[in-house]
Formats: sequence, structure tokens, C-alpha cells
Amino acid sequence: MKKYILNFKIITNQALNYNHNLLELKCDEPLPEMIPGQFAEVRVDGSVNTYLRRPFSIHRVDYAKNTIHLLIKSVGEGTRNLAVLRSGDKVNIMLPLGNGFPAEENGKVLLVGGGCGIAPLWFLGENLKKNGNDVTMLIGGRSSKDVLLSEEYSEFAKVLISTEDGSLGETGMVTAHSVFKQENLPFTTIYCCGPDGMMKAVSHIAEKQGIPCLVSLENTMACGIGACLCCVVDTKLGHRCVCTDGPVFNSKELKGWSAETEVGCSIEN
Amino acid sequence: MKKYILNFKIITNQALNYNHNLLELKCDEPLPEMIPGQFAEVRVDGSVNTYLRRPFSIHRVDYAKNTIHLLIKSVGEGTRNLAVLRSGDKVNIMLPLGNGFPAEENGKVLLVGGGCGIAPLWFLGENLKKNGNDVTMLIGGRSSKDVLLSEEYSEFAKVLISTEDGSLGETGMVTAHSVFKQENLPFTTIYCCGPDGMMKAVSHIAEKQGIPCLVSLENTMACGIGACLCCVVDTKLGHRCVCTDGPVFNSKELKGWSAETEVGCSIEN
Amino acid sequence: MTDLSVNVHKLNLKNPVLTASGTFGYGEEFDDFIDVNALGGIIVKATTSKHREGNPYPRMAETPMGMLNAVGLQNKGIDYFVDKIYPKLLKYSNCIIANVSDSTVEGYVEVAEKMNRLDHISAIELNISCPNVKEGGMAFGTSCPSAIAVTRAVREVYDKTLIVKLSPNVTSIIEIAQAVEAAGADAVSLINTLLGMAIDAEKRKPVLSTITGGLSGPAIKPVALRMVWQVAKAVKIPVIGIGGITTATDAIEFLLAGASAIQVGTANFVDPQATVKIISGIEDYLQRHGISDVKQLIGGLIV
Amino acid sequence: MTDLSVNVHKLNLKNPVLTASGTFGYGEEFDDFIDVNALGGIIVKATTSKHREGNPYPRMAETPMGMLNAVGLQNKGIDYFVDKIYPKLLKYSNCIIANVSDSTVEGYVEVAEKMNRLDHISAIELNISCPNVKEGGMAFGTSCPSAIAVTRAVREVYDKTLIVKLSPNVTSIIEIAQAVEAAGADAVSLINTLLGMAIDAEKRKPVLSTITGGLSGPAIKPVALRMVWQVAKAVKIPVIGIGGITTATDAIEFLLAGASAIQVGTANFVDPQATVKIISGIEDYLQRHGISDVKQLIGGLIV
Ligand SMILES: Cc1cc2nc3c(=O)[nH]c(=O)nc-3n(C[C@H](O)[C@H](O)[C@H](O)COP(=O)(O)OP(=O)(O)OC[C@H]3O[C@@H](n4cnc5c(N)ncnc54)[C@H](O)[C@@H]3O)c2cc1C
Ligand SMILES: Cc1cc2nc3c(=O)[nH]c(=O)nc-3n(C[C@H](O)[C@H](O)[C@H](O)COP(=O)(O)OP(=O)(O)OC[C@H]3O[C@@H](n4cnc5c(N)ncnc54)[C@H](O)[C@@H]3O)c2cc1C
Ligand SMILES: Cc1cc2nc3c(=O)[nH]c(=O)nc-3n(C[C@H](O)[C@H](O)[C@H](O)COP(=O)(O)O)c2cc1C
Ligand SMILES: Cc1cc2nc3c(=O)[nH]c(=O)nc-3n(C[C@H](O)[C@H](O)[C@H](O)COP(=O)(O)O)c2cc1C
Ligand code: FES
Ligand code: FES
Repeated sequence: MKKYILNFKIITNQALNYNHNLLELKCDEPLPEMIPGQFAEVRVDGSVNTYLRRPFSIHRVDYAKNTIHLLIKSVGEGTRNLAVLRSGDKVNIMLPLGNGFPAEENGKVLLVGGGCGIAPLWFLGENLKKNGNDVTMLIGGRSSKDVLLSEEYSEFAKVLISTEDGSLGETGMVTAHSVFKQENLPFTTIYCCGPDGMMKAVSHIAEKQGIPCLVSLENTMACGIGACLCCVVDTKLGHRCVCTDGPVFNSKELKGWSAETEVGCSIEN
Repeated sequence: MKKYILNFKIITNQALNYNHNLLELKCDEPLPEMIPGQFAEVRVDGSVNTYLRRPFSIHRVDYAKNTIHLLIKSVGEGTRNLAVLRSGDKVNIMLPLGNGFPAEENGKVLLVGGGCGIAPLWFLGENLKKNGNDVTMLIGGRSSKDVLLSEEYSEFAKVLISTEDGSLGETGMVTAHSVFKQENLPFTTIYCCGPDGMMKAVSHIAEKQGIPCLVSLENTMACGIGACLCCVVDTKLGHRCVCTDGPVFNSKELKGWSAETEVGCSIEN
Repeated sequence: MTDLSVNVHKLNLKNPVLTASGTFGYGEEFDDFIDVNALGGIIVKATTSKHREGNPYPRMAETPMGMLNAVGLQNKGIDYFVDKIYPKLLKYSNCIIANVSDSTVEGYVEVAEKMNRLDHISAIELNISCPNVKEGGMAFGTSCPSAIAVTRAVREVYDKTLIVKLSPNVTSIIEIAQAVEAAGADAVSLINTLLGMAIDAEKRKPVLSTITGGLSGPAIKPVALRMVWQVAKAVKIPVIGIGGITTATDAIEFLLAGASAIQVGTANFVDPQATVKIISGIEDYLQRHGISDVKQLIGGLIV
Repeated sequence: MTDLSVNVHKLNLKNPVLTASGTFGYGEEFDDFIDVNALGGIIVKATTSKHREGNPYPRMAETPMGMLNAVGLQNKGIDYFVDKIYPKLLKYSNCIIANVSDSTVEGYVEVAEKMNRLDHISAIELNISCPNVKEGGMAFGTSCPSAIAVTRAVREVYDKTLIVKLSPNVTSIIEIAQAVEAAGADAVSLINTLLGMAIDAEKRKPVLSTITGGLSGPAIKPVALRMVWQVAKAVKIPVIGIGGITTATDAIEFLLAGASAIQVGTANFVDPQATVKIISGIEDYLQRHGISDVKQLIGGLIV
């Protein structure tokens, strides 16, 4: 898919909780085609220590309004600078990058998002629904204040929630949720995005039941377009770039994921 | 004089012409005592290539409103970033720095400002007027659009203007102005700030007539407080720091100024 | 008309802007963003005698106005290059330069020999300065005898333009440059990355899997510029300037310091269009200064 | 209570934060902004045997996240220091370290000898790494024999703590560090500035009067951190880390890499309160991590 460098303007910047912001950005030119799971490399202007672009999942695309949404968790200088952008501010973005989730039709799918990992699952869930899938979405967080956008996700999915402190939904890690307690998991595919530990645990369950598990990985990136080879992950075929061969991988391709599963790793918020 | 690091907020940012802005900044704490000719070191936030502070003359001080004014000419990344600050933006400033102009009483003084060199002469002129001096102010520029704040200066001074292209006031370099044509210049002191060439030319005239000429120098500065020794100027006593021994010097102290005078050097705008 | 063309030994480049090895893939990664043929040339990523998986991740750490990398020459080896990559490079009509690396002199020679047979590869850049491999790499570029040995050996098997890429991690880059000049290099390019390190204070661990890595980006520009200036005065062969070049102004500074051409590295990551912007920026500068030929800038520093 | 004190040879510092020579004047420049006595110690600007005017201006150029300086050891000489400056330093109760520079071994020895008699100067830092003087300076610090010669000569006349400040402009800083250790140094401090250059493309001239100058600031931090880590593993004497330290996190990274203390340089220019902020930031870090003694961080990198 052809990649573009485009200028966007902030339309709205909504603080979702203490460290998450939802940005809506309008493109100066018509938006190119994008598929769920792809990401964008965002230039953070005026940030002294963020020379390189920052990668973010494409959270939502609204072709009618010619906007995209990014869900930003503030973890360092770059994300903090994005979180304070005001309506009208300009942002330079490269997109769409990476491979995205393969399209599935007429299945029964489970989406599992931990913390900010729900970001790519909106665009995905919406598309899966359109393609005739029955969509269940499990959102995990440390506590109720870390569970974001559950109402919005219920537009296209049956939403399940688990929190580690039990302040919302079921208590415990996402992998302890009752949805996984069913003898034969009724899902054709599981899509997962969140901390590595969580994704490993979910893929472990999926693999045991023979269900394909698609995970969206993160990695430190310099270029986002396969030019620097900085973002590799160890796969059964050797080092692969998360930015071009991923970010979405079938968990089976990943080296060490089946064996060293750390079940129930906590979600850092 | 005790130096402070203080936080200010932009009150107004007025574009004076295509490349000059007048910022009014309100201090979070009571303003310390300052004298004309002193300068401030301003931290430019969010500017990738301006790690070091930027020095600017203290243009005006309003103790009643607890504000200072800075007159900024956009020449590079730092000044351009200051020029786009909006009301409410925060700016961290070290001040007051340097020695300032010695106070004169009941004299007849000439202030000569070239381009942005008028910056320190407002605070100075106002004070000289208060001290019972008769103040004449000569403003020089390339053309009319480079002559700034002449109306404002006329509050305390008789304002003379010269432009190189003759579009306002007399035609030519400031040193060609008729005020200098008088046989015996009627001034007790001449104060001058602008490009080096202009200051040298003015000091040349002054020295010939035995009038003390005080010039305000610029230099590349790293610290502004005498700690780095980066900002030296060659004086008859050896290298002296512009930031602590200056920025104001009597032209007689400066090595090479009397001899190598380049009369009538153009003002770069 | 402004003449942007420059010569580096037998290479006639339509403009002085090349891409630094390892930062521009094999060119095609940038096809969506720019007309790659508009560049003076491209230096593709390192090729070694054997397939290499490179270093484990994490391989990257951001630093103030720069980055550390520890890629470690990941590539599929010279035979794969000849079979699979070279054919794809034929679509480019500008100057294609291969970056040759290895851990042994024999390995360098093998790669150079095979590159020599590829018509469309106009030159090789001998990377004796990679800080990210355990054996060889930078070790070759930090002492005169080993720099001479590898240059000489490759010179014997390589007929076309031989560029040797120097390491900045040395006491005197002049000595190394003169040594490889004497050993038969047709040009030198500098600088490769400075050896650096990043630590995650919270985790109390190195950020990179290899602990140390190569520093690149604007942060190193002052060091690169100094070295180019020193070397350009000390050797007769052309010098290609590399290090932190992000804007046309940066590029012009390197030309003034004595570089006949320049390479854009890390800046490609931040702005994949950086190279073409630099070319048009150089053209603007020449017009503004009334200079008709970019070659007049080379070594034109007034000191 | 968190223990912030560290030891560097015989010096007991109340905390690991020192100021880098040439960036903190004689301390008094900072009296308006901080309680200078709150620092672990201060290293005052270089003293040479004779009065020096330093280099002509311009002496400074800003670079991406750094600066080049070409001050060139401007100072009034050791006799003036003893008569006029030393008495003013007596008001500080913390550790005062003199930075000793010169162009000849005899000059270094003269200054060291005179410093030895000053009770309130607890240590000297031998600057064999200044890139901004024509003779001596960095030349002493870039070869083992000369580094050994000057260290040995000074060691003979200096009884108290002798710190040798190393140049990063070398192929192997480990070798130089081991050489000065063998020659009698009680500690090493590193790094001094990297040799760099800036060009004004519009004027086609070097920015600095001396053409090249010393690069400092955050840009060099990755190189400094790497060198501190290398040297700390290779010598038995304490290492003092310098280079781009701006925040408490930076300081902690150097401690983890093996530094027993750190120096804050260029950051003092941007924020004259940087040093005291770093001290309180280190304290916060220790408390947050449940560490009662800062000494536990030294060399604590998990590799
Ligand atoms: C394909 C992809 C998609 C992503 N999607 C999103 C998203 O939709 N929303 C979102 O908020 N974040 C997302 N991230 C993570 C985001 O890129 C990082 O949080 C961001 O780059 C941090 O920048 P910073 O300057 O704020 O932090 P820095 O100051 O650079 O780092 C702060 C801390 O975050 C860690 N960190 C830095 N970069 C990453 C990274 N890429 N992954 C994990 N940890 C990192 C650092 O190690 C450090 O501990 C995504 C990352 C990738 C690779
Ligand atoms: C004591 C003092 C008082 C000053 N007062 C004012 C003032 O009231 N208003 C005002 O607009 N400017 C003033 N200046 C100049 C101002 O500090 C510089 O214009 C500013 O630092 C440039 O920053 P920049 O990031 O925009 O430009 P940079 O990108 O740093 O430089 C752009 C260009 O400006 C030149 N330059 C940089 N710094 C200086 C400098 N200090 N002097 C001259 N040229 C420089 C550079 O060589 C370069 O060509 C003063 C300088 C000093 C030393
Ligand atoms: C991610 C990355 C990979 C690199 N790989 C190579 C390489 O394979 N061969 C080589 O000679 N240099 C390699 N380099 C060094 C660059 O070619 C260049 O010399 C260096 O980055 C300095 O230039 P810059 O500051 O413009 O990036 C690499 C640099 C980076 C950042
Ligand atoms: C303006 C300036 C002057 C310096 N003068 C000296 C000096 O006289 N003696 C010395 O040993 N180092 C001198 N240095 C080097 C610093 O002490 C320090 O080693 C270097 O700047 C790196 O640290 P930093 O990045 O924190 O600034 C000077 C540095 C600067 C910026
Ligand atoms: S980030 Fe550069 S190859 Fe993936
Ligand atoms: S700017 Fe540092 S001494 Fe003047």
C-alpha cells in the first residue's frame, strides 16, 4: 500500500483519563486507503528530545470527515507533547504503515485489548462488524479508570471488562476472565493488542484451543518503513521488522511465544 | 545586583513589522530592581536547536503592572519561536543581567538606535528624562518600515529619523544625519545601540568632539552570568565579558574602536 | 542553469546528495515518498559474505538530537544480494553504490569480488567502521595496519571506484585517511557512527541489547564536520561527508569543509523526503549566492 | 535517611554532584541562584602558570543540543589565583577542586606545586584534554607517553587527591586511563569536550575564531556514558563522569555506568539551578527505589 506524508490539523483533543488523550485530526488532502492494524509515524514538533517520529496505531478513520483518530497514552516527552496539542495545531504524519490485520468474514471473533492496546481495535472491530462478524471485545485494565471507551466499543461489539483491582467488570488479569473459561472457545479468531505479557498469555490460550491469534506488536522504531532494521522481532523465520512485516503477526510465527508464556502478566497503565 | 530566574506569562505579543515583535510579559513574582541597559536571558521552550538561552535587552519595565517588555527581531529559530508565543504562554527568564548604563542627571543626551538597537533605549530614555535630562533620540533604519516605535519614543524624547533609502526622515546612514553636522555637538553624553559598524561610526564622531559615548554590545553568549567566558570583547584592559563587564562600555575602553572606525556601516534589518 | 553535478573519482554524480548506508534500505523503501532517481546516488545497506541475523533487539535508543543503533549488519549475504536484490536495483538509473562489510579480510574480498562483476554497481564503500559487530567492523578502521590490509586486499580484486568509510572513534582520523589513500582507496567517506551508550535508569539496564551502539544524527554533526575538514586538507582523493546532515545548510557546510559529495543518514527516518529537499535547498543557495556550479563550494571555506 | 555521600579517593563528598571546570566560574557567579555549599563540590575554572588572554572571539557556537567553545584557558595565572581568588573561595565549606592546565610539563608542575600549599583546595584536576589551546592541552591527553609524563611529574609535587581529566578524542580511552592510573593518578574524570567545528554557510566561514572547538552538552552524553562505562571496568581508581549531564536521570545513568561522582557542565548555562535540582532528583530516585545509600548505584548497571 502506498505510503504518504501528510499534514493534519487537530480538530479535537479529548482527555479520556489522567494519561490518555483522544486526538481527532483532519487531513489537508484526501485520506488514502488504510486497513485496520496499520499505524502512523507522527512528528512531534517543538519537543527537544524527540527527534524521531513516534508510532501510533490508527485508532479510527472517518473518510466522510476526512479525519483519523489517535489514542495517545502519555509515557514520555513525545506523547506528553502530543497530549497538549490544541485545536488548529498542525501535525505531520506518515501513513499508512505496516501490514494490518487480515480481513475475516462472517466469523465469531474476540478482540482483547489491554490498556492503550485497545487503540487499533476500534478500526478493526468496526470493519469486522461490517464484514458480518460477531464481535466480542474484552477490555482489561488495572482499575476502572484505566478502562477506556467501553461505551463506544459497544457500538459494534459485545463488551466484556476485567480489572485487576475488580473496580469494574470481573476481577483479575484479562486472561482470568470467564470468557476464557469456556471448554471450547467459540471464536474463529482472536485479535489481541496490549503489553507483551498479556499478548503472550492470550495467545497461549488461543493456541491450546487451536484458534488463530493475531497480535499487534510494539517495538522501538526509527524509520517505520523498513529502512533501518531497528525494530526487529525474533520469528521462526529469523529477524523480521515490526514496522513492515508487522506490527500484526500470527502468534505462531513468533519465536519463544508458545514456550515461554508468562500467563497473566500485569497491564502497565 | 542580585540576579533571578523567574517565570513570566505573555500578556501581549504585538507584531510591529515583518520581523519585529513586542512582547509584554508579566512576572509571577514581584519584579526585582533593574536598570536601563541590562538584559535578560530567555529560555526558548520547544525549540529544537535552541538549547541555550537567548539574550535580549530589557526594553521597558512597568513596575505597576509587574511586567517587562522585550523587543524581538526574528533572525533564527529562537527568535522566531518567541515571535509566535501567544497570550498565556509561559517563559522562563533570568534577569537582570549585565551592568547597564550609568545614570546621568540634568544633561543633554543623544540616544542613537539602529534597527533593533532601539530596544534598550526606551527604558534608558524614560529614566534619563525622569532624571531631568533633555533627551534626543535618533532612530535609523534601512527604510521607513524598519523604523519602529518612533511615536512611543516621542513621549520622552525629541525623535529624529534617518533611513538609508530616504523613505522616512533624512536620507542616509544615521551618522550622516544633520544632528551630527553641528560644529559643537550640544550633548553631554551619547548612548548608542545597533550594529557594530554603526556604533563605531557614532563613537568616532563622539570621541572627536570629546563627548563620552556609551555603547551597548552584543556577543554570542552561553551563560550570561560571567561563568563561561564565551562572550569576550577586546578592551584596552584585555578580554572582558560582555555579559558582566558590559553589555554597556564606554567606546574609549574598546580596543580598535577609535582607530579602525568604519564610518557609516549599513544597518542590517 | 545551475550545475549541481560533482565528481567522486570516476563517478559523475548529478548532484552531491547520496544516501548513507543502512539508512535508506535498498532504495525501494523510499519510492513512495520521492523519486529516488533524483538523488546523486544511493548507497544501499551493508552486504557481508554470509547471511547475518544482526544483533538481538532492542537495537535502537533515542538520544538528544540523535540515536544509537545496534543493527549489526543484518543482511542476507552477497549471494542473495546478487540473485535477488541486484535485479531490483536495476530500475534506478542513478549511481548505485554497495556498502561492503565483514569480519575478515577474506570476507571483504569475497564480497568486493562479486560486486565487481555487477555492472550497475558503480562503486563500493568499504565499511571498516561498523561499531556494532563483535569481530572486524570498526576494529579494521581504528588502526592503520588493519585499515591498510583490508583496503589493499580489496583493491586487488576491485576495479571500479573504491570508497573507504572511516570510523570517527580514533585519535587521528587524518592518519587513517592517509593510510587508506596510500593503500589504494579512490575516495574516503566519513564519518560512520560514534560509539555511544544509553542506559535506562529506571530498569538499571543498558537500553541496547549490545550495551553500546553507534551514535548518529544532528548531535554528531560538529564532530563530522571537523573530521571532514581535517581529512580534506590531508588527502588528495575526494572526501564524502556524512554525519547529521538534515538540511541543505548542513550539506553546504560539509561541501565548504571540503567534501565533494555528502550522504544523508538518520534524517531519512525523520523525513523520507529530506534528500530531495536538500537538493533543492542547495540549488536555492547557489542561486541566491550567484554561484553557477556547486563544485565551486567544495573546500570553499574562507579561513 | 538517604545517604548521598560518596568518596573519591580521599575526598568525602556530601553528594556526588560537582561542577565541571570552565562552566561554573569560581562559584560566586552562581551565589544568586543556589546555595553553592549544597553541592558535593565545585571545580573552578582552569588555572595556568601564566596569565592567558584565551582565544579571540567568537568563542562559542551553538549546535544541535550542544555547544562548541573555544575559550582557550583564559585566566589570570596561578599567582593571581593564590592572591586574589583563593581567599574568596574560603567562604565555601564544601570540596573545592582546582583545574590545572598548561602548555608544558613544567607549567603543570608549577601550578600543582602552588595549589598543593592551599589548604582549602582538596584536590586538583589535571586537564590534559583541552582542545582549545595550540600547544599542550589535548596533546597531552591523546597519547599514553605524554599523559604518563605529565601525570608523573605532577604526582611528584602534589600530595593530595590527583584527578586526571581525560580527552574523548582518542581511539582507546581505556589505554589512557590505565596509563595515568599507573602513573599515580588517584582518580580520573571524563570526558572533556569532543573536538568539533561549526561553519556559517552564509558567510562561508568558520563560526569560531579558532575554527575548531570543544563540543559539550546533551549531544555528547551517549559518548561520555560509553567511555565512563569502559573506563570504570578497566581501572581500580574512582571515575568521575562528565558529559551532557542535565537531569538527575542523566546523573544516575553515569553512576550506574560506574562513576563515583559526576560533574555538571553546560547545563549550568541553561539553568543555573541545574546542580541542586539534580541533587534533589537523585534523592527522589533513591527514595522511590527504596535505596538508602547512593553508593549502591555506583557501577550498578545490570548487564
Ligand atoms: C506499531 C506501534 C503502535 C503504537 N500505537 C500506540 C497507540 O496507539 N497509542 C499509544 O499511546 N502508543 C502507541 N505506541 C507506543 C508509542 O509509540 C510510544 O509510547 C511512544 O513512542 C513513546 O514516546 P515518548 O516520547 O512519549 O516516550 P519516550 O520518552 O520515548 O519513552 C518513554 C518510555 O516509553 C518507552 N517507549 C518508547 N517507545 C516505545 C514503544 N514504541 N513501545 C513501548 N514503549 C516505548 C521507553 O522505553 C520509555 O520507557 C505504539 C508503538 C508502536 C511501535
Ligand atoms: C546583550 C544582548 C542584548 C540583545 N538584545 C536584543 C534585543 O533586545 N532584541 C533582539 O531582537 N535581539 C537582541 N539581541 C540579539 C539576540 O540575542 C539574538 O538575535 C538571538 O540570540 C538570536 O537567536 P536565534 O535563535 O533567533 O538565532 P540563531 O539561530 O541563534 O542565529 C541566527 C543568526 O543570528 C546571529 N546571532 C545569534 N546570536 C546573536 C547575537 N547574540 N548577536 C548577534 N547575532 C546573533 C547568528 O550568527 C545567526 O547568523 C541581544 C543580544 C545580546 C548579546
Ligand atoms: C540504523 C543505522 C544503520 C546503519 N547501517 C550502516 C551500515 O550498514 N553500513 C555503514 O557503513 N554505515 C551504517 N550506518 C552509518 C550511517 O551510514 C552513517 O555513517 C551514520 O549514521 C552517520 O550519518 P547520519 O548522522 O546522517 O545518520 C548506519 C546508521 C544507522 C543509523
Ligand atoms: C565554556 C566551557 C569552558 C570549559 N573550560 C574548561 C576548562 O577550563 N578546563 C577543563 O578541564 N574543562 C573545561 N571545559 C570542559 C567541561 O569541564 C566539561 O568537561 C565538558 O563541557 C563536558 O561536560 P558538559 O557536556 O556537561 O558540558 C569547558 C567547557 C565549556 C563548555
Ligand atoms: S523502524 Fe526502521 S525498519 Fe522498522
Ligand atoms: S556569556 Fe558566559 S561569560 Fe558571558
